[in-house]
Amino acid sequence: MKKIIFLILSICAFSMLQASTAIDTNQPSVEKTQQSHEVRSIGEMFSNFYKTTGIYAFLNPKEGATNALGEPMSKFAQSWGRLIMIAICFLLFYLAIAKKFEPLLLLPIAFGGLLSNIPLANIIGHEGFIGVLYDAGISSELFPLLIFMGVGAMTDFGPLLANPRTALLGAAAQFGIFGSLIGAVALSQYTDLFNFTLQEASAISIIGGADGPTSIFVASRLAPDLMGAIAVAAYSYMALVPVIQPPIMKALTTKEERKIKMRQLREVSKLEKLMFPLTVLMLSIFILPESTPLIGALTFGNFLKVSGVVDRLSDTMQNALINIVTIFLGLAVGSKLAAEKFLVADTLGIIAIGLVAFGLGTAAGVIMAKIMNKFSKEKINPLIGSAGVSAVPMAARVSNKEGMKEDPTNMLLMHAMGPNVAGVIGSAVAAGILLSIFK
Amino acid sequence: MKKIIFLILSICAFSMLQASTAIDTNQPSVEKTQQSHEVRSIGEMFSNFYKTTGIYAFLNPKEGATNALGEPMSKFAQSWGRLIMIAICFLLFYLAIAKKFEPLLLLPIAFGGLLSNIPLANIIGHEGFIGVLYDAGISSELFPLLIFMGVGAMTDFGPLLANPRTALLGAAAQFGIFGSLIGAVALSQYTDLFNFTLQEASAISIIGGADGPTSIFVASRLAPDLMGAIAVAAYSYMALVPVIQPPIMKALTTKEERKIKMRQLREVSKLEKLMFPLTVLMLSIFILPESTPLIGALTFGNFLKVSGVVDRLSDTMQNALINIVTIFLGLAVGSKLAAEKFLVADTLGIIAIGLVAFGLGTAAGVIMAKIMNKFSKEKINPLIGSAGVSAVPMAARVSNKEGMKEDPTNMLLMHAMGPNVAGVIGSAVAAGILLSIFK
Amino acid sequence: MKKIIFLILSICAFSMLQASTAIDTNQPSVEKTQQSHEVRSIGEMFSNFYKTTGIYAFLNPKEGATNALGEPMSKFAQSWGRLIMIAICFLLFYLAIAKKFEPLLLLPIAFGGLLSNIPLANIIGHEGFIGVLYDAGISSELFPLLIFMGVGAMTDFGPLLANPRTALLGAAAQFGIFGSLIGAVALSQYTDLFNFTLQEASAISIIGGADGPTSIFVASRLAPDLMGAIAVAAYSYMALVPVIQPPIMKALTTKEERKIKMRQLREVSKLEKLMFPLTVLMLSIFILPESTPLIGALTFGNFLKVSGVVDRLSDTMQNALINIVTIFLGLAVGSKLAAEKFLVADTLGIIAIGLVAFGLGTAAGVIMAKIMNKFSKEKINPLIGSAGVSAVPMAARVSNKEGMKEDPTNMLLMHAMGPNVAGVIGSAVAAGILLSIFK
Amino acid sequence: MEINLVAEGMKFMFLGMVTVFLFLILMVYVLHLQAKIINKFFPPKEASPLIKPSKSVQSVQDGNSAKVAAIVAAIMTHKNKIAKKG
Amino acid sequence: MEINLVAEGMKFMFLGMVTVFLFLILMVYVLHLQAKIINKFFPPKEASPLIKPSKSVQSVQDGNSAKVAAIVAAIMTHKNKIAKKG
Amino acid sequence: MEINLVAEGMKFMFLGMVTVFLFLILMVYVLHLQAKIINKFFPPKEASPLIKPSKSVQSVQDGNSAKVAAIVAAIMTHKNKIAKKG
Ligand code: NA
Ligand code: NA
Ligand code: NA
Repeated sequence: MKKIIFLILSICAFSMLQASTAIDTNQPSVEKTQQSHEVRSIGEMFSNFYKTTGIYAFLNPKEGATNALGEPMSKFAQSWGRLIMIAICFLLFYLAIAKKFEPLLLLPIAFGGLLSNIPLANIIGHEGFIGVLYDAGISSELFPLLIFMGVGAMTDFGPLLANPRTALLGAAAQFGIFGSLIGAVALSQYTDLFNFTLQEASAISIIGGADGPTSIFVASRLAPDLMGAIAVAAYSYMALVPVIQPPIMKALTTKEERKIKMRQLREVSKLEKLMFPLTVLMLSIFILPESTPLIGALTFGNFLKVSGVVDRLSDTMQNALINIVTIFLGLAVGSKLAAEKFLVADTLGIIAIGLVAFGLGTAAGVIMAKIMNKFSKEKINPLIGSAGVSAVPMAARVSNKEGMKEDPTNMLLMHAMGPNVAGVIGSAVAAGILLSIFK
Repeated sequence: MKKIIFLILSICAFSMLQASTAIDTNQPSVEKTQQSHEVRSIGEMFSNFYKTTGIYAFLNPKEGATNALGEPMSKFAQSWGRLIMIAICFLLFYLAIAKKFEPLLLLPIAFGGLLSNIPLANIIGHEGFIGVLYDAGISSELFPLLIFMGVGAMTDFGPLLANPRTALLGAAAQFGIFGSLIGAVALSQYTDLFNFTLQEASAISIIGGADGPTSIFVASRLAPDLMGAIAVAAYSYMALVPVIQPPIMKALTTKEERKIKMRQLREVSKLEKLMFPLTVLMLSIFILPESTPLIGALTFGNFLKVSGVVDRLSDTMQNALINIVTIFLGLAVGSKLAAEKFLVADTLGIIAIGLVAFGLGTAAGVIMAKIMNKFSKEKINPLIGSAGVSAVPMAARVSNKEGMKEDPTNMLLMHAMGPNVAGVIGSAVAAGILLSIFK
Repeated sequence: MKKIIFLILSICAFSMLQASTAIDTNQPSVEKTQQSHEVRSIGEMFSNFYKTTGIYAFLNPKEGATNALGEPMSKFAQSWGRLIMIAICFLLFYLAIAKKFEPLLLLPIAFGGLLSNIPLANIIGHEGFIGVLYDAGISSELFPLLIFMGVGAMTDFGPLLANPRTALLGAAAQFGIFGSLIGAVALSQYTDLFNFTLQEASAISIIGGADGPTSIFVASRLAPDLMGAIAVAAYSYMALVPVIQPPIMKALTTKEERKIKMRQLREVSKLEKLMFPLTVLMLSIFILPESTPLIGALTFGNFLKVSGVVDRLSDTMQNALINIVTIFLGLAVGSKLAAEKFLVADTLGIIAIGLVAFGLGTAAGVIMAKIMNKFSKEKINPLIGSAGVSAVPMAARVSNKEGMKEDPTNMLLMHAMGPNVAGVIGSAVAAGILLSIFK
Repeated sequence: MEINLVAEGMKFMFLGMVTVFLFLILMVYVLHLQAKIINKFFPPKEASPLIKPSKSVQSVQDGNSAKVAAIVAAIMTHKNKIAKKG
Repeated sequence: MEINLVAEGMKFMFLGMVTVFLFLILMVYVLHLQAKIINKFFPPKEASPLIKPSKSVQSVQDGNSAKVAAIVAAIMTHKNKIAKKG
Repeated sequence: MEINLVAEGMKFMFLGMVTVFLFLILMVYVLHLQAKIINKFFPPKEASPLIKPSKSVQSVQDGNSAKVAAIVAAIMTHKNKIAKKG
């Protein structure tokens, strides 16, 4: 056996030698020249090497330097800025791992942020691997939509179909978006610190939709430079839903209201579930084409799932595809955590507005439920109103938990899933409106 | 714990403020200006909003408008055309779900078609997400080839190796391709309604190969504008095999012929299966390099599978990879269901020619089996001739079913798999020939 | 039911006819002209067809022809060269399947090589499917980094954490890289056959790192034309580790040394494992940003795994994602096995240098262990030194096997995993240094 | 000329909330109508089971109670995959 | 000058069918030859089992009869995956 | 002027080996320090098990001995996936 291999290898060797001769004689040979390489002494080499270290780069920021994308970087951003951002990424790791803050997206985003603050490595440049992912999936809006497909394939709209009027709670909660839009423009107009354009304010306000992919989608169109802060704020507050919502919910409801029991949900037929994504998509087409990339992706995923005939596609959407895209999207969004993008006063404004947005949305959902109870015999427990902000399924779980605090036999979970998934649609509609305004 | 978080957040806030100051003073600041935004009254805003709705777009088609790719659209295509296409997509949903017409591809294609007929949303433009998928995978021919890899990894060529001469049935069935090519050019020459070029006629005729990815591959090279109709026709007829083939099979065979029992297939050694993809590829290289992208992809998938040493790659090809690509390919091909592409007389011609092609291929396979029986002692049941059209494995199942109708003990399934997989190779060869002609 | 379908189809047909009329009258019609097609007699067609066969292309090489990328090809490369390369690819298949030489990468690479040597098919051109994969994932360095992510997600750094000083063995083994760099430049300087630039010599020397993705990453930056030979050599020698290493290990150690038993590894806490990837990444950032794409990808994968909160992402990285990328990377690297790239004298040099590199690295690791034993009370079995070359986990298995030959109760496997994984980091550092020199 | 941003924002809010509500109210009515039509013309054939708790909802309730179910589901999923490979 | 499309089509058909048949006939002969060579020089070592019904063929026959087999296969597949991760 | 390639190569080697060793020695010290800090301030809470053989290491040892474990792992993995889908 070994002999055979040896024989074959010898033949290969011989042919290659012959080949190289053949090439030498026959081919328009390209004379290889030593590429530019300056001869240096050992000492110079070490000192040159030192200049390519991260330590040197942190200690010696340069005036007029640019980042890997050719954008100007202040000396502060090159030195302390990057170090602060690395610390912030570590904080996000801590929150994602120890506090379970939406780790599926915060971990990749924060790691992408870490990699994006490395001096000299050009990872976010158009040639760097995160830059390549950004260009492939964020500029083109592909990644957030693929995530939305997966979300659609994972979502059961049954509870909404069983009790459609809870969709109004999901509508009311979008006040979080538009209320914070007012907040953002007010900050711009009445303070000197912030100076958001209307486009930027709109992108920021979508945080109130409590829907990560929607936020990223809108930010990529209206305010790409703010995307890092918007994404981090959106996912952080989604994770903070169990902290932010309960006090607001309690403040706005009475003990009696929180004890309201709701009628058990009716059965929903397979055909109703099958028609649902098509119905929603048709409404979007007729009323708000601008929202159809988002709603189209969501309903596509859901339609494949409920069709029941393409389980292998639906299964891949919910697993391999959404996981791969989550990794890529996270890293790519993380590139907007580069110091020169993130460490600006705007970020503080975004974080503050985001908090307000969640509060407003929660309150609006609860109040809407109370209003509906005024006009209807069949009472709604206003605790499920807060689930209208989306943040599926945390917000619905919060409603359930608060309800059980008052009456441990009162399972609100399925009832809260209705406004919860309606909130996803509502946010996509709101996004479509804002996009259509700036069209 | 909360204190620590608060402390950290305060430090972040402080740094950011400092950072923003630093930036203000140190950095070549880019003055942000309010982006162009025209101030409008509430009334104007609503009326402007109305103009961005789908209803408005359907009701008010514009002369000289273009689609998202900059191609001209007639007023009809902008209004009724889109609505008709949406209805056709619903029809395809119905066929895919209720009638199980190849749902794996028809569902994504039809949903892609639905999304491609939305006014104003630009989903099929080079910036839209379906346009991005199209540019990434169809223009570059990547997606159909990846599907073919997965098909290769799923296919067992054992039955063909056990009885190679059944490959001739797969050859004969390609008459479906070339016969319908004649049909297409005849329609062009003798009617005024159709005006296919030779390239277009060739792309259409590949429908007769009963092989979706091959059809898409050839259409992407020779007639991209007809791809939507070609893909829909190819997959629809593949699904209709159990309806189209039996009458033809019965008409061309006698009761005795349909009862012929075939000798049990011999064992095929692992080594034969291992050499098979390489043998086929080498033949393609020597005879028909133009077919090697298709045959290369098919044999690559099969080679990984039969090698037995890279099961994890073969497994991924058969599952995650082919599923992801199927979703993307479906959506991208669906973009050719846009009204301005699909609602043309050509589509009717394509659908008619496709039906003829399937019939011709089926008949040619059956007749070939009868001819071979004239010259050979070992008889072939002519019912397996129809399986030569490919459409793996439906066509082989049809052969089996028809055989069992005459004699319930006669299992033709494995025998029919031979011509069935040979038909896949035959179609790829035919595709290579047509591509080489127009090279 | 059938009636309904018929009805619907009739309506469709009618609308399309109407549509086509509408288009004829309303739309700026683009007159379709028969695309250029020269009418030929049957005889001419066959002779023309013969000119598109592979046989013709092999028999009739043309002066001044170019490959699919527009690079000049000698007549030898067009004819015998391609046939020899096809034979070499078959040899690689044999080694991968019968001899289990790293089949996961060698099979796709060799198949890619086979497809890349097909005349006329243009598969490696910018329009061909392998060319598309190359442009998407190798030029952009994305694929090797994604592989590295998966490797990180699969690797357990526990043994290294339990006994960190074994990392020094992984450092010493990098002498394989730099020693063979000297070899490569010496060949250039003192022979007329080889003429490597310093960049090329550096890219070649990385073979000594025994790490496929790192080799490909560096080659893609410093010497893309040599990538085929470098990748094949790297993976082949990685597979040959059980053949190359044992004689060197025996020659450099005494029977007593080979019998040294090492203390059982201490427990490593989850927190240590969690901090490890971050620590390594921070060191890279401060000392060697140029290595951070590689180290960043590796530690990202490992961090997701050890975080324990994103198992679905880590699982996808280790399976679907790495498998898909392996297939794509293999095919794309295979495109550098085109005759005009591979059949040059350089390839022989690369293969020879690669062998030397593995030997040097192995020896350096073993010798380092003996040196450390001189200065430390706790003895290291020098057999684990050879594992410092990386080639995870084969090199560690070889250490284990050789140890058990002397003393069947002496399990060195876990001890050898320490230098083994340190070798991966060491190679990435060495790669970073070489890249920083040529920056 | 300076734009009054807050005034613009108020207009956006008005337009936005009106449209969101219109959209979802319309959806509610269409869904009601659709449910009626479906239950009238395509009533579920079998004695329909209660709303099948879907996967996503299962995960909402912490799925500790039902290990056996999960095991069966795992195997079934696999069986499906294998059966569908052809 | 007008091209006679049908005439061209006939030529294409002739060229095409001849080549398809040539290709597949050649394949048949090569496969026969290959089978002979392999069975002469590399005969299967063990008593070879019947043609193993591959996955794709399994799916052709509706796989209802063999749930147990599927369960075992599911578990085995998984075991493989896990074993191969290293 | 001709570059003395070998001399350049020697310099590369010197710079390279020094840096590789510096990097990994530094890593060793940092890991030692880190281990000390972690074991002092965050000692493992439960009676910690032996180093859990991870998947990759499992595959290093040929995993024949542990079919049952693999089956359980397979089912657990699945259960995880399902539980996490929400
Ligand atoms: Na929302
Ligand atoms: Na066919
Ligand atoms: Na190494």
